[in-house]
Amino acid sequence: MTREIKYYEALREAQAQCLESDRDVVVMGLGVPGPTGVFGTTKNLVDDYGPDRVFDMPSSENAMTGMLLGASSNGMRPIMVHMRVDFAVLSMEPLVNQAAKWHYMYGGKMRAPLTVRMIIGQGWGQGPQHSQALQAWFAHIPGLKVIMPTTAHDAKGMLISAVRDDAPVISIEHRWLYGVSGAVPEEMYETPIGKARIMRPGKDVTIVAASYASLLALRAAEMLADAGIDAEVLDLRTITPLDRESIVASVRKTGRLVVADTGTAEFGISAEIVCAAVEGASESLKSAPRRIGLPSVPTPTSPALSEHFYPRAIHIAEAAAATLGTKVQLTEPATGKWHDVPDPSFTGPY
Amino acid sequence: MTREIKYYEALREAQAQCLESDRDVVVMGLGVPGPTGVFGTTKNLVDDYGPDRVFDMPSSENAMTGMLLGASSNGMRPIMVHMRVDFAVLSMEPLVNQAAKWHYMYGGKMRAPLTVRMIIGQGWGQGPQHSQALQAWFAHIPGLKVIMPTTAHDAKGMLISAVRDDAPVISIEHRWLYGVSGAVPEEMYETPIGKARIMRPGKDVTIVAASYASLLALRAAEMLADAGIDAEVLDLRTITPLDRESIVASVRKTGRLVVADTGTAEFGISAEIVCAAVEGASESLKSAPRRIGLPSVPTPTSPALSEHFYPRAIHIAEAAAATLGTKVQLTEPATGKWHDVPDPSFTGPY
Amino acid sequence: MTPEAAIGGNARPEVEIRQELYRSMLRTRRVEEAIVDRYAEQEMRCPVHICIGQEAPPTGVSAHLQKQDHVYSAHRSHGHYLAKGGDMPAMIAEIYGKADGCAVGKGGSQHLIDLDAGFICSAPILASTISVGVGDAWAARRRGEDRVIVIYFGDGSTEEGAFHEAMNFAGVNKLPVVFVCENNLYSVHTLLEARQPENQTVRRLGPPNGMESFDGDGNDVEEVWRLAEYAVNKARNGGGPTLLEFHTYRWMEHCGPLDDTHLGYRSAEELESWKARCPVDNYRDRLIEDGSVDQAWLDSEESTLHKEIEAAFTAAQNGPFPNAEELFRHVYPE
Amino acid sequence: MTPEAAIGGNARPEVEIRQELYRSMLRTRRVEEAIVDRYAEQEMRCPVHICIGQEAPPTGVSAHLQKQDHVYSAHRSHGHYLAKGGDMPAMIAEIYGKADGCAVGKGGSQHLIDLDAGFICSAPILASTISVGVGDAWAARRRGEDRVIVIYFGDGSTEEGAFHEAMNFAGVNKLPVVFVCENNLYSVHTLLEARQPENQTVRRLGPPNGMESFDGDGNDVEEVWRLAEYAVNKARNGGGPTLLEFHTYRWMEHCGPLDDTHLGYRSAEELESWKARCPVDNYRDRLIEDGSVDQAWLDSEESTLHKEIEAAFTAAQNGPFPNAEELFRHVYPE
Ligand SMILES: Cc1ncc(C[n+]2csc(CCOP(=O)(O)OP(=O)(O)O)c2C)c(N)n1
Ligand SMILES: Cc1ncc(C[n+]2csc(CCOP(=O)(O)OP(=O)(O)O)c2C)c(N)n1
Ligand SMILES: [Mg+2]
Ligand SMILES: [Mg+2]
Repeated sequence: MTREIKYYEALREAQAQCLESDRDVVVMGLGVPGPTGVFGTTKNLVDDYGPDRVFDMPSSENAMTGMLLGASSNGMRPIMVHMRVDFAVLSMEPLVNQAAKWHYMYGGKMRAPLTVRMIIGQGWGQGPQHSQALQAWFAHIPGLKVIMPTTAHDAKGMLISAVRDDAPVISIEHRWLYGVSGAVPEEMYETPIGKARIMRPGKDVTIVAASYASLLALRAAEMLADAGIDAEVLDLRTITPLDRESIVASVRKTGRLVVADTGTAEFGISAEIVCAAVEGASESLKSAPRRIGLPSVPTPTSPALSEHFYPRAIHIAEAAAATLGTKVQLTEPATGKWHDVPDPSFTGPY
Repeated sequence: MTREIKYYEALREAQAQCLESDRDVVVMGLGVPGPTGVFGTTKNLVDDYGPDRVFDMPSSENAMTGMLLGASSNGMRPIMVHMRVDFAVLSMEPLVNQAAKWHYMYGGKMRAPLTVRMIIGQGWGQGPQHSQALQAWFAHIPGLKVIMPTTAHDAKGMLISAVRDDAPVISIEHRWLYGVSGAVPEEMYETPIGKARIMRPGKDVTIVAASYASLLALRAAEMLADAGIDAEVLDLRTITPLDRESIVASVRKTGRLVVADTGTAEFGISAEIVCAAVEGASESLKSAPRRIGLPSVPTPTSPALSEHFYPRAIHIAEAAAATLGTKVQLTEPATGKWHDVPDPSFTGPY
Repeated sequence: MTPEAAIGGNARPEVEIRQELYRSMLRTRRVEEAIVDRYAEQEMRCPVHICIGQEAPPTGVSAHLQKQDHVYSAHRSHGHYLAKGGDMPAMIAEIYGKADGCAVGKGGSQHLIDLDAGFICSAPILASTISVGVGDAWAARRRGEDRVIVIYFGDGSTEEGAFHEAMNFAGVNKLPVVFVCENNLYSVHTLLEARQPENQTVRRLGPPNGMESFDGDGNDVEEVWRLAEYAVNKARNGGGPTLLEFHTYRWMEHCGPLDDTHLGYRSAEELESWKARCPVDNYRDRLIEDGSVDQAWLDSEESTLHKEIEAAFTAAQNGPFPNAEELFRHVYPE
Repeated sequence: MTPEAAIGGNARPEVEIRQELYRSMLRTRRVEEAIVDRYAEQEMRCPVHICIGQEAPPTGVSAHLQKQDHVYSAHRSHGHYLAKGGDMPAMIAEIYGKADGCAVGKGGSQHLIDLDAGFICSAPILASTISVGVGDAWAARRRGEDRVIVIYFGDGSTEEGAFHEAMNFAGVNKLPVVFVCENNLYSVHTLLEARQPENQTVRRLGPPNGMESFDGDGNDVEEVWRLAEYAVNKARNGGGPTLLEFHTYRWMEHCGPLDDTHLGYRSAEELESWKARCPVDNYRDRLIEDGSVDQAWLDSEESTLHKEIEAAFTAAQNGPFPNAEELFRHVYPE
């Protein structure tokens, strides 16, 4: 019988095991050793591993990233945590100009085994500056690896892989996955970076997604199944290096593609995934691929607006049905009064 | 008889005319009032408009961007200049979290008529940290406008449009265009933001490009013409808002597409352009679109490596020929010994 | 008059000003309490950073500001907005995400604005509005407009590089800015000692950036008033920027309406000791004592305020949400 | 011994150390001159920031460093690299973009590295390596490794917010770092006055970040040597970081091999007055005068150096370029 734990617990366990097994692992970030422990993901780690290894920082996102970069090229394997990717925007210089190019520009002599966890999310009026999803930025930068695990299992395994990887890895975690449970082995294990996973096999249409969008894709697949459409859901798990083969293989099989992402669609990661299919499987494509992502609008705060801003599973299902050209009746399960919380039990703020 | 001036002179003239016609225009940046005037583009402007309006700044890219944002929402129309986009990476926070969302997040009450000129480029060992091309980042952010003029005419007209636009506009200028001459009217005029332009009409294949890549595309079209292939070159000029109609119209006409960009291809702007075609003209596409951009590698410094890093016109021509499926003989005009300078008369450093 | 002299002396404001200072603090207190009381109804669906305990700095500073003066704030902005004369019902509607909100519901509590009142903006990225306010001051000078810019921020913000960059530019250019740091000891749950050099105050950061700096009791509205008078007048008269640091304390949790001493990062005793130094109640007692106000005046203030606040909440709760089309408006200015 | 005492007194290094200081400065000078002489051949196809005139700071600092100590630099790095014992032929080959370069040609002059010598890296984004060096110091402490970290930067870098953030963290954590600012008055073509508060030195930024700071004559290698002795020893003995500022002057154009007084941003007189304070020649004269060296010694140094440099340039020019496949290596570590 496998144990079920929540996504945030899986992240915490991954960090605890990394701290336990490697003295050079440290975890740093605003609120990391604090009482709420970054939404529980670092809670009480400081009790077991001490304030030298699990520690807070000044609100200095730029230099603290550079600091850990320097630590990482001198024997450490640091994990940095940003409660919101919007704060990490201040650290683009050390991440992008430096860490990403660290190994390359010094002719292979330097390494930056740095893992940066960045939380993205939506809802409860996070608004324009607390809910961006910038995976496309990191994916565009050669030298970075970008992971977006969807399940608790992968959250643990991929974070462990990230910490052990000698490249800088950006881990993008969607808050609305934090409360989702899944089977997670207790021992330490790695989920490989760079391999997508078929979450649900199907033959009529491929839905490629990542992170919270993969959950939506699964729900969409259920709605589609009810309407007699057999969708395959490919969970990317890693954005770069992108697993083009898996995308191409699935599209070759189904001939149809929908891409779902939690970020802005325009110039976003979904565009690259469409290209991967078009470049690798154009002869198999029976209809034009479709993308589901955010419209090109800053995030509105009011729940009355964010309700129309965020796509839901039904929108993915509709897009998938449209690639088949068939008119089908899709039914969205009843939702609560509010669309701005992951589930009705949720109470703000966060 | 129209006057011919160089691209950098056109930029300078645009700024001079904006300074002349509107007291609220100012130009700020490292080296702006200095003796070399940002590669000539701001040279001597300080003599005519004074050090209050044409001025240097501390090396504080973040706060100086915020500073001009605040000035722009209080009556000014500032132009900020970065000699290299790599330095502007330090200013992502005020640009992306703030300026881009300024109008939206305050319910339309604030405006940020700020223009930020960022120079990109290649060659002469600029290397990993002095030659990035991050147009894809800006294009991904709702609320920003991104322009990449190719000709001296558009450089002037679009910069004037940018200064007069009430949205924040990022102007991305390729250094290798600076020395290229073109017909430029002496009077003040606007080239609209948001409209692509057919640089060369053709019927066999569409090459969509921007900035220096558009020049390469034109050269590629000549090589193709010699081989009997009639390529259409669509110069984007604006990245966001993207002129999807022009892309779709051209692809509808030719049925084939190559996209060329000066940035990294993966997760770059070329992916969105392919999507625009696939989403808008899939039924017309006779073969899979192809992309020409930089490989996913940091920029190497050695000329022996950068030679293989940067695509040339011949590569665009080859891709275009490949979309036709025909085997043709393409001839690249003789190049100089070095590929790391815009023309052989060039002497380093820069 | 140097501020030291002002503090050293016991120069006090006129009675009407004392009443106004008290009224303003009380108003912020009661509005915040109303948010706290109703937040659990789950109708204010955005993060709120409550400023109870920190009412004195914006009150004492705003007393010297004119309408054309501009104020910038960060995440804990309600008090700054209200003290500058920001439209209270529009703020409440904004927190409720309603169409009548000061940002049409697009911004929420973290993006308040009232241009008519000279409250320019608040934003929840640390230190981010500081340079914006500096640019406002620069534009004012350049366009010959007469205004002073006040920029509020917390102790945590001073760890951001952007803060230092903005201070330096303001100092070099002698801009008409008053930088106001509300030092409440904590950045979320982290004490100052873990983040900044020991035995130093934020005030230390003025001189290296070419400006004077002072610190004072941020729970004593008259001390704030005296320091602000000096700094605002100096800015208005071309004397350049000043950094003011006020020592104060946040009563509620960092974000949200609750008491958070159960978290353990601060003790209930510490909180109680600061509550004993309540800026509102102590000032009330002082004004009663020195005869500036009496119970009848206090009662009437409370009752006026109560009605105003009830009306604002009722209007906000009953007001319409923005329409769906509003989502796509304002991406680019028209 | 406080550094004031050290400077106040006339403590001088032993004769062998004096010789070594001179030898090191001379070596940097001659290497830079060789680059200057040959740059017009257009075979060194990358930007070069020549440090002629600024040889004393890295020389005086490195005299106190051990092999395991680590050095970080920015764009004007040749002198820092050479003074720490960086492999000279590998640097020249790197500038020529050759496979034998210290970064396999991938970095060029702006990305020097010699891990064996403890020269960790240089990079041309202002202030960017400062926090990296601080992290190195933090890692050393954490792993119980005994080393001192020296971080060089120019006066311009101190305007970057990242500099302040890094300094603050080093100060709060009392890390074993020596921050060395080479203040050459200019950032490219812009004088310090336009960028930083008037009548202040960079040295002012130590205390607010919880560390001592000193400034001294950056053209007097023995003054550098005395100040660095204090700071390096303090760092090594757990005394925490120090900020040292050295006043010096760049002779050549900001980037490239030429004289640039024709640009007008600085006068030929100003340049001449600094040339009269040449750190290399004046020290030579002093050493001759006090009998530490004689003409024969000087001649032999020059000739050894000449051969070494000629050999390095010949090797670099004749060495192979990296192959095309090298382009795709090292994106991710294997
Ligand atoms: C750039 C950035 N980093 C981190 C945060 C998360 N954050 C929000 S408020 C806060 C604490 C700020 O402390 P302080 O400035 O002292 O203000 P206070 O909350 O005490 O009023 C932090 C760290 C943020 N909003 N922005
Ligand atoms: C972030 C950033 N902004 C701007 C530049 C452009 N730049 C290169 S060197 C330089 C001057 C630096 O002056 P200083 O730090 O005093 O060093 P110096 O050149 O005088 O040795 C500038 C502005 C840069 N490299 N990085
Ligand atoms: Mg605080
Ligand atoms: Mg300098």
